[in-house]
Amino acid sequence: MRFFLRRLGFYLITFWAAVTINFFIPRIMPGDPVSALIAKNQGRISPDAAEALRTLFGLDENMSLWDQYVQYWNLLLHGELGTSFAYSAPVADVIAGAIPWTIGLVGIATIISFTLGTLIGSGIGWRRGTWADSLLPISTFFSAVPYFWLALIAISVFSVTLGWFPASGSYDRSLVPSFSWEFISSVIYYGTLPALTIVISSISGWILGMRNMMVTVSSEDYVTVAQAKGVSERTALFGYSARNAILPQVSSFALSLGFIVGGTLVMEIVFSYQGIGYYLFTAVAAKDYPLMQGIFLVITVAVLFANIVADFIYGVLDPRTRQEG
Amino acid sequence: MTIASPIGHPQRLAPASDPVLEIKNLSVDYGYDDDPVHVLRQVSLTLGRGEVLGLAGESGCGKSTLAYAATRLLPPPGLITGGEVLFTDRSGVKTDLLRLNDTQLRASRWQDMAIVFQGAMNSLNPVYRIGRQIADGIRAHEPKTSQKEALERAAELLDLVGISPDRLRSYPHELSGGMRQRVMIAMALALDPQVLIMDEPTTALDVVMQRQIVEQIAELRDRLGFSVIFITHDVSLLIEIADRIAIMYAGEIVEDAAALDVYNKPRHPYSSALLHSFPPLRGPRRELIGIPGSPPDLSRLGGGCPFADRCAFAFDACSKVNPELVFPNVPGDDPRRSVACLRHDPAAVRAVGEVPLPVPAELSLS
Amino acid sequence: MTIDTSIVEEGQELEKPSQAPMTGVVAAAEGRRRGKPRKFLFLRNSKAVAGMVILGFFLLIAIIGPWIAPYDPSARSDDILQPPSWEHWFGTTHLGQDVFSQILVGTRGVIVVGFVAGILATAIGVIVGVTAGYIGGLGDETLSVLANVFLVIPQLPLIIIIAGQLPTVGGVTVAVVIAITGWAWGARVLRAQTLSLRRRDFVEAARANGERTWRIITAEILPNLTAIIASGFVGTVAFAVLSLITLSFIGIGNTGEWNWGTVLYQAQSQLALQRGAWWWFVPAGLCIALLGMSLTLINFGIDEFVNPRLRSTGLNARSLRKRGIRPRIGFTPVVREAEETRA
Amino acid sequence: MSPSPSAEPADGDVVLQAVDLQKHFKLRGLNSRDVVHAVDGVNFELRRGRVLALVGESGSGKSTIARLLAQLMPTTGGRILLHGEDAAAKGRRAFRRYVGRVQMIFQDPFGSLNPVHTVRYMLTRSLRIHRGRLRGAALEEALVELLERVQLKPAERYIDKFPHELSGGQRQRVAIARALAADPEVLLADEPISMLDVSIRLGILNLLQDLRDRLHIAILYITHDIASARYFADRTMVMYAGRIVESGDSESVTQDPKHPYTQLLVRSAPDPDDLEARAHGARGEAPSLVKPPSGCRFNPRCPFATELCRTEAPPLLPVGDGREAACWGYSERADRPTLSDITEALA
Amino acid sequence: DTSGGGGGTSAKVLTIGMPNGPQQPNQNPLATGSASLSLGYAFAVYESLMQVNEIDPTAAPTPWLADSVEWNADSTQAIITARDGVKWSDGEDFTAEDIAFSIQLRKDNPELNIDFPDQYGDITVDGNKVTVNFTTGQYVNQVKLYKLLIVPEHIWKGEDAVTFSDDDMIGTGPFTLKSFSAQAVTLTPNETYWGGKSKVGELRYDAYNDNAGLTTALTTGEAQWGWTFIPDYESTYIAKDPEHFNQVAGGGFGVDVLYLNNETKPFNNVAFRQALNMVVDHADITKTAGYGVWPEITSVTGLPQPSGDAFISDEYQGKELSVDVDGAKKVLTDAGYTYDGDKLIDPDGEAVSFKLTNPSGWTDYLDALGIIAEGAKSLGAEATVDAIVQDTWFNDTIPFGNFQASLHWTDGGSTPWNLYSNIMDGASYVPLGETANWNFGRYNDDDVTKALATFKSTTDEGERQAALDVVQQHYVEDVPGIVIWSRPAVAQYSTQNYTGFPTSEDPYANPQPTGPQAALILSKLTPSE
Ligand SMILES: Nc1ncnc2c1ncn2[C@@H]1O[C@H](COP(=O)(O)OP(=O)(O)OP(=O)(O)O)[C@@H](O)[C@H]1O
Ligand SMILES: Nc1ncnc2c1ncn2[C@@H]1O[C@H](COP(=O)(O)OP(=O)(O)OP(=O)(O)O)[C@@H](O)[C@H]1O
Ligand SMILES: [Mg+2]
Ligand SMILES: [Mg+2]
Repeated sequence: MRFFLRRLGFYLITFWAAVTINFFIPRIMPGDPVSALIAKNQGRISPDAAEALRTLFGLDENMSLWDQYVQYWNLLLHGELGTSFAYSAPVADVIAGAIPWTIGLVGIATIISFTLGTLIGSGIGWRRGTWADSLLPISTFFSAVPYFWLALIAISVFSVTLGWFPASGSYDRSLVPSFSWEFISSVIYYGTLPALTIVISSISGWILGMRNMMVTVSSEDYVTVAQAKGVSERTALFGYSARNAILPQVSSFALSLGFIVGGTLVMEIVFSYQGIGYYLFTAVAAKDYPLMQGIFLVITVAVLFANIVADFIYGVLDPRTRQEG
Repeated sequence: MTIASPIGHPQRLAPASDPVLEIKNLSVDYGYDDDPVHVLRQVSLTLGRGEVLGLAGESGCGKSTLAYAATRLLPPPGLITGGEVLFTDRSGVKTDLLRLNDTQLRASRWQDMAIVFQGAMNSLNPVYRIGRQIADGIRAHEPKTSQKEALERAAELLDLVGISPDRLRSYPHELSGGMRQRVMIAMALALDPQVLIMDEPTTALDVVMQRQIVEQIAELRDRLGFSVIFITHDVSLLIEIADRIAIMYAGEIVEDAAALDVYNKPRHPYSSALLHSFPPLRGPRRELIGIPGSPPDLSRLGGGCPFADRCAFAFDACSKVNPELVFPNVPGDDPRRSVACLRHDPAAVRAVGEVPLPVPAELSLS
Repeated sequence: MTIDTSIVEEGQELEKPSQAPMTGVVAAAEGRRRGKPRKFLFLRNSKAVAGMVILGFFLLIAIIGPWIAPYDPSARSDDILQPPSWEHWFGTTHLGQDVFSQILVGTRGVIVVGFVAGILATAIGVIVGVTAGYIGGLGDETLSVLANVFLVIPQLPLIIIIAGQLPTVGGVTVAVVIAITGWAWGARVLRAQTLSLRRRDFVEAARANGERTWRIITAEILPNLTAIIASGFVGTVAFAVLSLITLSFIGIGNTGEWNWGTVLYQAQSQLALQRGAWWWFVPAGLCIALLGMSLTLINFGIDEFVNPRLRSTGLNARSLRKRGIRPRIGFTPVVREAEETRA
Repeated sequence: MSPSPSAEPADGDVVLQAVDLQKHFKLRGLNSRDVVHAVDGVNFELRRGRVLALVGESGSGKSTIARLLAQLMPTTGGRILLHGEDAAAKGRRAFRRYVGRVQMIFQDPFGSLNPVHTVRYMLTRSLRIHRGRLRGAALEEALVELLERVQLKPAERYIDKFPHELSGGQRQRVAIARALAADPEVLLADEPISMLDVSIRLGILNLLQDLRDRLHIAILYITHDIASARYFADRTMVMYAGRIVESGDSESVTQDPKHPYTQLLVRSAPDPDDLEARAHGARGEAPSLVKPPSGCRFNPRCPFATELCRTEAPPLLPVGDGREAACWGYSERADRPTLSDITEALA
Repeated sequence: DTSGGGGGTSAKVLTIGMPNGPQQPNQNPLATGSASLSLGYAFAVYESLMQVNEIDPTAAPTPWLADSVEWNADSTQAIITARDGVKWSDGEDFTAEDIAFSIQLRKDNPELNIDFPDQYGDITVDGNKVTVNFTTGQYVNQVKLYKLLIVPEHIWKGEDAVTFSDDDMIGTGPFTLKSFSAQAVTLTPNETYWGGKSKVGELRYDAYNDNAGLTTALTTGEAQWGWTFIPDYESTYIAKDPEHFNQVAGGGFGVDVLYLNNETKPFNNVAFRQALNMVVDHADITKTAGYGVWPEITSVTGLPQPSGDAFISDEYQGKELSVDVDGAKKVLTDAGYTYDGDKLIDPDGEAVSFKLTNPSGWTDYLDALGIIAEGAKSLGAEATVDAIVQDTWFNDTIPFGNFQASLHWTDGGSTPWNLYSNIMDGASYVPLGETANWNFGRYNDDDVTKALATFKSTTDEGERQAALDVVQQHYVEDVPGIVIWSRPAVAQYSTQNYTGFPTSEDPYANPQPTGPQAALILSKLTPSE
């Protein structure tokens, strides 16, 4: 319990920190976003409109920073993320339209990659000194390749040259989103190449991590005891070695999510995938602060949430965490 | 059974009455590369049925390696490079454990021979309840047993070692060190094995707890009749509990004799020195000598006796020939004991053209 | 990315298998036991050596690249969008610029940013991590929460956001941003390690002997953290390189300085992909992957150096199989080749 | 009370004294009111040229006492007197002066020497701290002298080695040499031999014995091996769960233990010379120090325990010539328990 | 007036691609940034008053929702006659009230009036005529009035026109909204369209994330109509399917111009500006940096051709730009410049050097700057290309004049007025350090300022050309900036499914799908065999 309480406290702090960073991003940057917006629209925004925008972003000069901060929190807690400059729509709506795609693509691909990578890693770690070891250099290579570059290559090979997969988009544009099989299969078809890219470039990390953990755990006495007990190879591998080696994997899963999300955002751009990454990118390019802030917040919250889940799973997997102080 | 009978040496050693485990000329290397460390060199050891055999020696002399190699549990880069490990089952059939394939070996494990490791702390899977871990072993060999039956058996086993059966649902970290060690013993006894190898099962425990565990083992052995190989570097403990003691030094057995014989009439200079290294708790304060120097590096052994550097009785021949186990050159000794010392092996000394020296008084007590 | 696994949360100091608290010299000692010379043990690790060689190669290019580049990377020529040839090893761009020269010249930018970011982040990480680990108590709690917050907050988006807002984005600026957001991992690992070192007897012994605190930290603790610091540094460099390239690729922090990301950016904006100009984006990508791989390999080397259990079995799989050795847990191979060697 | 400089202090003079020493560790976390009662009300003296052994099972608080005496952690009660003066060091200088007189040796020679430093570095540091800026030949001479004092001869062979290039025994000697660099009056040896091989333990004990005799150092010898206490120590104190349960001269404590716990301890230790006198059937484990048993902390395991033992903690009672035991059995109280032979009581 | 009616409607889909990224469900045809404007389908649903052929600004506009628009002499009043027989797609009649209402919306909501500065006066309706008054003369802005999209009063009344999301899209145009998703919007023909039901069976507007995505879609034929900058379009695009794929460039007066900072060194010296102008290799810039997509400027007046032909003053007819390094050097030395070896030294004795600044990532601009820098180097001046952060460029560099030379675009329009005004109008002059709206190079010449004002307000053709002559003369002689290429409307289309798009032979309209001309083009499309 204490463990979970501590974690909860930590998450609250992190959430607070993320919101605060978010609050300060537009404020610490040189110039203010409204002037930037005015400048870019060259005379199209009247001074009145500018004033209104300032108030909207809480950039009111007459307000103390603290009041702005309080107001920001107030708005946030009411689910109010502001209005996007670039899309002239509520940020919450913009994000709501994008986030399912990102979660669908990145989430599923990451889970696949984690599962596969962990399995392969267990195998390689368990069978050291066999042909499986030769997977390691390949893994190292792929773990170092930037996601977006792999995406470029994948498009060039599988879309442009071979024409097997569409090069861009999230589903067949002639379809109207619905819960029909046709639409879902199209989503899967369109998601295959991006997902494959994510899997290929992130799997190596899991393979290598799990392999190292397996190697370490395999030399633990309890694994030898399992073998001495004559349990089946499967039990020894999964029940004893992998079962323990996976614990650190789970916690690094949570930690590296932020990293993976970062990588996939850029990949989304390459694949014209209508996820959060693309919006973040346009928001940054357009200095669309409300959208930028909203997206960053959402990503952070999502990563935090994934951390909570991973923590929970960890707690379930490792009885020692449940120990009372 | 013959123990590595050296050429030209007339004495024969009497066979153990009813061997259950015979380790013959077992050799073990560490490292798969061109430059392996020869940790065990042609070690032979026989365990009689129902016997408690103590294995003593300094840290790093290869005690654990021997135990692991005999069960083929040595982790990489350990490599068994030769020898036999013959196990005789209750009906007298001998099998060489080193020639079994994986399936046969797996089937034989725990049934025939169970092992309790050095650190009980790490021998239990931290994420499973202990009941399940005991049941795992049972069900691996008796697949027909239901989990429930297996857990019932586990409860009985816990009871056997004096732990309340409701501890079945505990995780290892919830148990104290002594309890964990008992759980390991209970687990080892799950399939009523004939041989129990215990690698320093009490080293991490307090004397009081050690006493409790040791008593438990003795009592269980009396009841169940298994044989034990008990590994420790606490010779005084061994003298108490073992029937026979084998002293190891630098990857070889240097002396193998009945427990009290080792204590009262050591034949090897190392055994003798070892016995004079710890102060007695009671009785007269005896003179303590200790052993100068430190154990040799196994990867840099020369041709001679590995103990020669530290030995008070070493002579020229000791640096030339590595002694083999022979019957001690002391009249009236138990014919089943053996020692690896050139003082007891004039034939080997002569074979390298040196003049044998007599057995010194310290090594020929009676 | 290699994720160190062991440290999950400060609250749980469990016996974690991976936490082989071994330091460089101890690990070296491990090597000596096997009768190998102690010095350069690290360099006996084939992975580390491969990594060092590749990294060394890129370092060399970073230094001499601009001099040995056959062309001015920005100079146009009439060979527009030519595939690789003897004149242009990596082909040319839409302006007839020599891709090979761009890569050569661009190496410096990548390496400088990587190393500056690595050094800065490592410095922050060492200061925060070691302080937190050594002082303990409330200060520790605060610093580790700070580090954890930075760990959980997605870095790359933050870097993109910050770098995207800065008025000028030179390589060093990017490095600083990366360092500011990327120090936490090192700090966390260092903290955990310092924590365990602090309880070690030799630190206690130094205290019991009346050493000053700063001396204990610098002379007793820090040298034992070298491997971890090095590995953190290498990891951050890899991350910084990737971040820089990502930033350049999406057109942020791309101020005319050549780096591999700029090359990729140009290739992408000139539709190299659609135009079949593979030579435009393949070399830069391969260089990134190679550099990243070399860093990962070095980290592997460090890992194996520190944690001997990870060391390879000494021979490659094929020659082991030839000798009939199948290394496995719980089934020690029996090979009777040495049977006859002793009488 | 400080010794007059003229009079050469004699062996047996009290050097370091612990008075009602107490250490309670705060537990981290929410229930911060819980404490670990690691050491409670411990009194003893370390005398010049004498060895005092502190024996007890794991977790009984032995190391904590050593650390308290070395001032590696603050006490939570009681006082430490050095030559009769309160030694609670305030400020760095006072602390340095104190550690110059009270040095400590750790259990694990693998752990107590920093693997990254050579023997030379470690000894030089210690010399510099305690003897000021030594340089050149003077330093060299001091180093050689130190190493020879711990029988690492010839010194050159060891001086530039790293700890891992030395064997366990050699390492422990280096650790001792480091402590000796301060010319201490007190040596706190926390299980100095328990991590060493049987064959080399004796060498270290003999070395310490030699130091005691030649340098007249007062030694606190912490061990869980009661036999070595008998061999090496002049007096022996037995600890159980943070309290001293028995003290007296080593020979009589080991040969004729008074406290039931000491008896159990002595009877449990393997002893090939006396195979019969073994305590059989002992049960139970050391108590939790967070919620220690009320009364005598040994009462849950003690076969003689009565209601008195469960309610009131026994003080150390005199049980003979210079001997004390904290057991109600030796009191004059009417409701005291009746003691008999522990081996029989348990069987 | 249209070729509608007859013939069957094909079932094939015409896909239109735009590189604007996924869209929010906002169909408002008036608010910038809405999906309908961003992707352009607003122009298939809503229509404008008149069709203007931007390619040929001199041609008379084609009546569309307005039968006619009549202007008074000083262009301060327009009388619009509404077309009869037009129905909104919900069946309501289209009336002059709708026109007045739509214009009134612009007047009331400055946010919606970004293209047409708020100079509206009274707006009144009389039968089928709408009278729109202006506070100033709008000769140069007439076209902008014609292009306004008209929305139905009965739907929009009472809505906040700025935030109204207009989900049903009731318009007069040839298509109606069928479905919307963030990636794609489909439209089906308006059965009751006044011009006759379209032969295009379905329109789909696809949102691609960026140019690369759209280019890929165009080259694979996934998108059949769109506009994006395709480097080396001949081989990248057309070559993929030469039979169907086309790229056409419209006309118009939009150009990109290298602004020279007339108030700082080295460009405060007219001789150096002239010299630089003489060494800028327009042909190379067009070919290399612009891949030939942006037509080359050949006239010394900087006017794009053919749209500008009619406006070139007699003096400069046929005078073409050419690279003349020696001539340029002579101009310099005549003006007191000297050479130190190869290095150009200005009359103050300082070596000439300057920076060419543009946002990083604007590759065609940067490439062009590179070529210009090479030209400068041939004069002995040290020129470097400085790629900076886009935002800095927008917020700081350009408005405050913190640059020496920088590329920027100009407004289009139906006359050269915008082009020249944007470059050199003293009316837009502000001192360095203050925010300039145009004339970023701070050129200030009273004659030019007066001439531009005259051109804007007078209705007399001769007077207008005379004013333009003055402006052109100063442009050529003072070189306040250097036009580097024209930037006409460019579009790519595939005739796979439909034909009838504007071609270079028949440039009947701006070929892009995002503009009021879309309704006109759609009406001309017929299914291909
Ligand atoms: N993986 C390995 N590689 C090389 N040498 C090894 C390896 N593992 C063990 N050794 C060496 O093998 C020798 C025997 O080790 P083993 O563990 O059998 O000793 P032991 O007698 O059980 O010692 P202890 O009493 O400390 O448990 C030691 O010298 C050790 O250094
Ligand atoms: N820093 C600490 N915080 C909390 N509890 C502690 C701390 N140090 C020691 N303890 C507790 O104090 C008690 C005494 O510990 P100590 O190390 O003194 O025992 P010991 O007798 O030296 O045992 P060992 O023989 O195992 O060395 C133990 O229960 C231990 O858990
Ligand atoms: Mg062992
Ligand atoms: Mg201790």
